[in-house]
Amino acid sequence: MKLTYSKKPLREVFGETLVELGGLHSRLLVLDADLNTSSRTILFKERFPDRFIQCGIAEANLFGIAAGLAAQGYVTFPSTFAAFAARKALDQVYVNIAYPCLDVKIAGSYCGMTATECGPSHNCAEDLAVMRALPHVKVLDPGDNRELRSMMHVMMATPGPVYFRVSKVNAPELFPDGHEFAFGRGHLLRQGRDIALIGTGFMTAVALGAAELLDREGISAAVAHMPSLKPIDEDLLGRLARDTGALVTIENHRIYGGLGGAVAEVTAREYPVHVDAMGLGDTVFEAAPLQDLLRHYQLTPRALAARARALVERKRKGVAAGSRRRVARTVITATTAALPRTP
Amino acid sequence: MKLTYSKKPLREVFGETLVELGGLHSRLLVLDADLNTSSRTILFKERFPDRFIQCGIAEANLFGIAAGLAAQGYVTFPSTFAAFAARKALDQVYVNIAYPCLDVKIAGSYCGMTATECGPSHNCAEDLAVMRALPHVKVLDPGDNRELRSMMHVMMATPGPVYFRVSKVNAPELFPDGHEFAFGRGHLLRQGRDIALIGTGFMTAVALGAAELLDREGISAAVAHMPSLKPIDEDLLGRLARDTGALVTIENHRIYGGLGGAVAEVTAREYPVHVDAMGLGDTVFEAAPLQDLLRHYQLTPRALAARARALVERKRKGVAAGSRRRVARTVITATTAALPRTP
Amino acid sequence: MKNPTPDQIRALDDRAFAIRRLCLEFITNAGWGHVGGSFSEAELLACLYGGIMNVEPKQADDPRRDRFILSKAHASPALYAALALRGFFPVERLQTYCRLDGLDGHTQRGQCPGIEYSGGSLGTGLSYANGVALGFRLGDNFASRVYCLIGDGECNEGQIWEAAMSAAHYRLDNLIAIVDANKVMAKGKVSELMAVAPLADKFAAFGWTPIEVDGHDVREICAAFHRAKFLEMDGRPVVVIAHTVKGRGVPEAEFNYHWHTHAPSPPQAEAFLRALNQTYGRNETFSRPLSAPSDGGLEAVVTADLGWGMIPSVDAAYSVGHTPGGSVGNSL
Amino acid sequence: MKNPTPDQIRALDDRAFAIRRLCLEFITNAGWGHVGGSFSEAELLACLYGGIMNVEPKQADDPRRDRFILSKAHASPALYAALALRGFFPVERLQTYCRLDGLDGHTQRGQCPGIEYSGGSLGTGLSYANGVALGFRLGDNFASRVYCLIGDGECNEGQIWEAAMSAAHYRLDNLIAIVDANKVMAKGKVSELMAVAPLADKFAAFGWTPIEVDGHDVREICAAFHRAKFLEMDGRPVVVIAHTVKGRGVPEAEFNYHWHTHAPSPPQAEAFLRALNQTYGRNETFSRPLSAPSDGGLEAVVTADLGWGMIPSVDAAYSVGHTPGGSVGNSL
Ligand SMILES: Cc1ncc(C[n+]2csc(CCOP(=O)(O)OP(=O)(O)O)c2C)c(N)n1
Ligand SMILES: Cc1ncc(C[n+]2csc(CCOP(=O)(O)OP(=O)(O)O)c2C)c(N)n1
Ligand SMILES: [Mg+2]
Ligand SMILES: [Mg+2]
Repeated sequence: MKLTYSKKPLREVFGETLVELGGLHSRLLVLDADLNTSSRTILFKERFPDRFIQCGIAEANLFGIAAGLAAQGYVTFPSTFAAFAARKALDQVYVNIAYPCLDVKIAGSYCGMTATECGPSHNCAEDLAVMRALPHVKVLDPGDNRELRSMMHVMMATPGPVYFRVSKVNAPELFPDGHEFAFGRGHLLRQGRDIALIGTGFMTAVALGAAELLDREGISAAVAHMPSLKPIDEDLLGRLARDTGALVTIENHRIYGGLGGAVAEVTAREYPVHVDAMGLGDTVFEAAPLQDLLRHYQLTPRALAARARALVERKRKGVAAGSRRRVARTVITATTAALPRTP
Repeated sequence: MKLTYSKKPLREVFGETLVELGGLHSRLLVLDADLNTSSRTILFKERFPDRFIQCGIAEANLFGIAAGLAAQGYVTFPSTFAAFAARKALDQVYVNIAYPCLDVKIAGSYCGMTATECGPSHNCAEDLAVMRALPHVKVLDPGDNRELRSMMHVMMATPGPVYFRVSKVNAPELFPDGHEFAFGRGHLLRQGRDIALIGTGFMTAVALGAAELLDREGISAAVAHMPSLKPIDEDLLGRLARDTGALVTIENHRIYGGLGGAVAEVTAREYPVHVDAMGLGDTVFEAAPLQDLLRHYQLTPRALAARARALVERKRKGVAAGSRRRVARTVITATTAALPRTP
Repeated sequence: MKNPTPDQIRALDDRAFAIRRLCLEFITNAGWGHVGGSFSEAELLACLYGGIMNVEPKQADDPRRDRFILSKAHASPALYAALALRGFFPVERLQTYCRLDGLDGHTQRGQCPGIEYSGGSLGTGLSYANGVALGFRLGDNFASRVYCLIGDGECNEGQIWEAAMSAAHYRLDNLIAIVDANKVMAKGKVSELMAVAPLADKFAAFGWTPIEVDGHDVREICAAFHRAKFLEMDGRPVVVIAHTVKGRGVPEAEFNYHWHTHAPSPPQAEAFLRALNQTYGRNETFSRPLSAPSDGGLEAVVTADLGWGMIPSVDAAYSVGHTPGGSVGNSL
Repeated sequence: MKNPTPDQIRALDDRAFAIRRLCLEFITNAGWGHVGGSFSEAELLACLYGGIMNVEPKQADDPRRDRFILSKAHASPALYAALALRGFFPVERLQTYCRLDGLDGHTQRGQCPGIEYSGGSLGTGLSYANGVALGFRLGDNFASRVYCLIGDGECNEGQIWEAAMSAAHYRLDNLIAIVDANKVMAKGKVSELMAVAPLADKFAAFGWTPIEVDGHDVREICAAFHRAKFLEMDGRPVVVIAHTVKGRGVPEAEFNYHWHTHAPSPPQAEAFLRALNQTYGRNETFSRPLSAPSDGGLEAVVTADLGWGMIPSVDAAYSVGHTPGGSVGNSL
C-alpha cells in the first residue's frame, strides 16, 4: 500500500480551514502571538483582518484574551507553538479556558519534534500528556489533511475547549475525500492478526510502513490510527487487544502519558495485553531536520517493525504473560544530563 | 493495623528538613514566591536569612532565578504551590531547569486536592502527569514525614532536577525511624494474594484502610507505596502483577498520566494485568475541606475496597482476560462543563 | 455619581460596612478566607455595585451590562457580599462559602449570578478583561465597560504588564483597571518582598492614564470613576490606583499580613466586629451564631470507614471545633 | 575601552563584519536560521567579545569570568560566530549548526565553550541573569558581571518585566541588560504588532537607568558600557537600549521581517555578501562552497525503509536541493 504524500503541509490546511470556517461563522476569531506566517493563521488575517487579533510575543496574555472573548460568545482560535501553549501558558489554558470550559480551540503548531532545527527549547514532546491531564479539554492529533479539515469543522460545531496539534509536515493521504472525524473515534487502516500497530498524528504513516515490512516477512500487523487522544476509542482498542493480543504504539512525543500512556490506561483497565510504546525517552529532541530526527530517535518503519517482531516472538514463545525479560526501550540519554555542578 | 497520624503536617517537615540541610550544605538556597508561611520555607528564612531569596508573586521569575543560581553551583529549592510550578511556570521549569538538567529541587505544595478551600484555581490534579512528561525530572510524592525527610536528604546528594510534592496533610506514620528513601524504589507495606492496592503520597493510607476492610471480608489485598513516580519501581510492580494478577491504584490526582498511568505503562509493557485507576476524573476538585473532598470524590477506604472487590470478582469469574464489560469509573462531570455559549 | 450627595455617601459607606460585617461572618463560619484584601476593597466594591457600574440583578445576563473581573480573586468574600447586597442572590447563600456545592474560595464563573470570571491564579484577570473589552468592540457594544480589580502584590506578575501593554496598544478605553494598593501582599509588605512602586509611573510608561485616590473615601472613588469615563475618549486606558489599608477597619488586622489569609475564630470575629463598630461609629451585630468548622482531614476519613475511634460525621463536622488532626482548614 | 582608538574601532568593525559573513555562510549551509536578529546584534557582540567582557577562551570555566546570556537565543548564529572568532572553538564547528550532534538552532548550555544559557523560549533570559547576578553576590564574586541581551519584541513577554522588577528590587548593579531595539519582531514591526515604546521610560519606571545608543556604532556602544560600569555603584541596574536595524548591512533584509527567520539559498547568500561588501566597503568572500540542504521529511524516511522510489541517503541529503516533500527545512 504505497501512500501519496500531500504537497501541502498540515499547517497550510489549518490556515485554509480557518478561512473556510471564518466564512461560515461570523463569531469565529483567530488570535496570534507573532507567529502567523509559521502557523499559517496569516491566511485568516488576510481574509478577515477584523477578526484577527495580534497579541504579540505574550502567550499568557494570548490565552487570557482568547478566554475573555470566548466569554463574550465568540469561538476563539488562539494559536502558537505547542511548546508555548502546553508549557508557557499552561496556567492560563487551565484557569481561563479548561476550568470554566470556554469555547476555545487551541492549535499547537510545531508539535513534538516538528520544531526540528529549533531544537529542545521549541520541540514539545509533552503536550499530549500535559493536555490530557487537564480537565474538559479534548486532545487531538490529526493524521492527514482531510482529517485536520474535518476535525476543525467538528470542533466548531462542538462547544468547549479543544487542543489540537498542527505541524509543517507533509502528511500521507490516509483518508479519501469525505472522511469524517469524530471525537473518540479511531480508525482501523489495515487488518492484521499477529499484532496491532497504533499511531497518532502523522506517525501513523510510520506504522503503515512498518506493517508493510512485517507483511514481507509473514507477520500480519493491523494498523490503527488514533486522531482523538482524549476521548480515545476504547472499543477499537479493546477489539485490537482481543484480536491480536499485542500492541505497539508510536507517537511524536515522549513515552510518558501520551498515546502509549493513554492506550495502556485503557487496555490495563479493560483488556490487559502487552503494549510497547515507541516515542522519545526521558530526553529532548535535539536540533536537526525531521528526517534525521526520525532516524536518530528510531521512529522509522524499520525500527517499529523490529519492536513489533520482538513482541510477536515473545507472544509466540508464550512468554508474554509471564516474562520478566525486558523489551529494549528507546531511552536515549541526553548529553546534557550529566553536566557537572560547576559554575 | 491501626495507623498513627502525625500531629505535624508534611509541610512542617519540609520546612524543618530545609533547615537541617541548610546547616549541612552551605550552597543550598531556598527561593519563595510570597508563600513562605504556607509552604513553611519561613523556617529556613528565619534560620538562614542570607540564603533565602524572596521573588515575589512571579513564578516564572522564581524558576528562572533558581536556574541562574544553580548554574553558579548552588543547589536551589524554589518553592510554590504545585499549581504554579506545574502550570504557571512550566515553561521555565522545562527550558531553564529540566532541559539543561540543573540542580534544582522543586517543591510543589498544596498538591492535588490539598489546596482544599482554595478550589479549582489552586488545586492541581495534573502535576504528576505534567512533570513525568518532562525530561530528566524525577517525580516524587512522599507518604509520610520520615519519608519526606529522607527524600530531601537523598535528593540533596543527587545532582539534577527533582519535583516533589508537599502538602499540609497530617500523614499516617507508614515507616519506622531510619527509613530510607531511594529513587525508583517502592515499598510493599502489606502482603496479599488476591489483589494489590497501590498508593502514592498520603493516599497510601487510604489503600491501607481499604486492605483492612477487604481483609474483614476475606479478600487478601497487598498494599504497595510508590513514593517515586519517575523512576518507578518496575520490579515491585512486576512482582505484584505476577503474584496478584490485578492492581488498583489510588492517587490525589486526575487519572490521566499520573500514578495509574505510570503503573499501566509499566505493566502493559512488562506484565499485562488489570489496573483500575482511582483518582479524579475529567473534572476539577471543587472548594471544600479535605475530608469532604475525599468523600465526595470517592477516595475513601470504602470506595477503594468496593472497586477492588469488583475487580477480584471479575478475576474469579475468569472474565478478567476477555470481558468487554466496563468497571465503573469515577468520572464526575463538572458542573461548569455544560455552560452555554452566551456572553 | 460625580459628586455623590451626603445621602448617597452614607449609603455607600453603609454598604462598605455591611460588606465587612458579612465577610467576617461567613469567613468565620467557613474557617477559611482572606480578611485583609476583602476589607481593603470594601469601599471600591461598594461604589462599583452601588452606582458606578451598570449592572442589574434582574438582567444579570444583559449583554450590555458592565462586567467586573476580580483578578485578585482570593478577595472573593467582599465580592460575594457586594453581589448579595445588590440582590444578585440571597444573603443566605453566603453561608455556603467554601463548602461542597457552595461558593468557591476564589470565584467561579457562572457559579452564581454576577460572577463573571473564574479566578484565583494571580496575574490572569487583566488579560481576560482585555478580551472582554475587545469583545465589546467587535460586537459593536459601546455601552459596556469592563472593570478589573488587581492587587498591588499581584503587580509582581509579568502577565499584568503583558495585559497593560496590549490594552494600551489596542486603545481599550472601555477597560478600567483598579489597583487595590493596600501595601501588603501575602507574607509581608510589597515594598519589602518585591516592590512595585512607583505604580503610577509604571502604568504611565505602559501607555495608561493613572488616577490616584484614597481607596476608602467613597467620594474620591466616585470622582475617579467619573474622571475615567470623561477621559476615555482619549484612547488611553485608565487605571485607578486606590491607596488602601489592608484589613482596613480592624486595627489589629491593618497592614498585618497575618490577616491576609486567616479565618478568625468566633471570639476573634466578635472582637473584630467590635473594632469595626468603633472605627465606623456603629453598633451592629452578626445576623447568625458563629461557629468554626473543623476538618478531620485524611485521618477522619480513613478512621471513619474502618469504624475506629470517634469520628464526627461530615455534616456535624462543621460545628465541632478542631479535631487533633485538623490543622488543615483555617489558614492558607 | 571608554574611547577606543581608531585601530580598536577598525578591529571591532572587522569583527562585526566577520560575524555577519560567517552567519550568512553557515545559515545557508544549514538551510535554517535567523539572519535579521543576528545582523542587528553584530556590533554589540563584536564589542562584548572584543574587549568589553572579561572572558578568556583558555579559562572558559573561570568562575570570575563575565557571563553573557542571549535571551533572544534565536539569534544564536551571531553568538556562535563571535565565540568562534574569539577562539572559544574552531570556526569549522560553525558548519555543524542545526545538525545532529551539532550546534543547536538556539543555544544550549555547555554544548560548546562559552555558551552559558539554554535558550529559545523568549522572555526567560533576564530572570536567569538575575539568578546569575545574585549568585555572584552570594559567592562574594564582585569581579564578574552578567550581560543579558534581549529583543525588542521579546519585551512583550511579561517575564521580562518580572525580571526587571526583581533586578531593581535587589539592586543588581552587576547585571547589565541590553535591548537589541531593531524595531521588528518575527512577523512585522514591533510598533504595529505589539508596541513596546517608550522602552526607556518603561525601564526607568521599573527602577533601571536606561542608556540609549546607536547599536551599530561601536564607539557609542563602548562608551555606553563604560558608563554602565561607572554608574553601577548607584544600585540601579543599567539597560543599554541599542537602536539597531534588523538585517543591518543587507538593504533587502533591513527592517524586513521576511528575513527574521529564513535561510538564503546559495545564490541569495552570494547576493547578500555582495551587499554587505558594498555597505561596509569590503571585498570578502565565503570561505567554503555553499549548498542548501534538503529535508525529505517523513516521506523520505518511510519510503527509504520500504525501498520505494529514489530516496537520497541521509548524508547525501545535505547537498541535493529540495525533495518534493521537503518544504520543511528552511523557514520557521
Ligand atoms: C499565581 C499566584 N501565585 C500565588 C498565589 C497565592 N496568593 C494568594 S493571595 C496572594 C497575595 C496577593 O497580594 P495582593 O495582590 O497585594 O492582594 P491583596 O493585598 O489585595 O490581598 C498570594 C501570593 C496565587 N493565588 N496566585
Ligand atoms: C516564548 C516564545 N514565543 C515565540 C517565539 C517565536 N519567536 C522566535 S523569534 C521571535 C521574534 C523575536 O523578536 P525580537 O525579540 O524583536 O528579536 P529580534 O528582532 O532581535 O530577532 C518569535 C516570536 C519564541 N521563540 N519564544
Ligand atoms: Mg496587597
Ligand atoms: Mg526585534
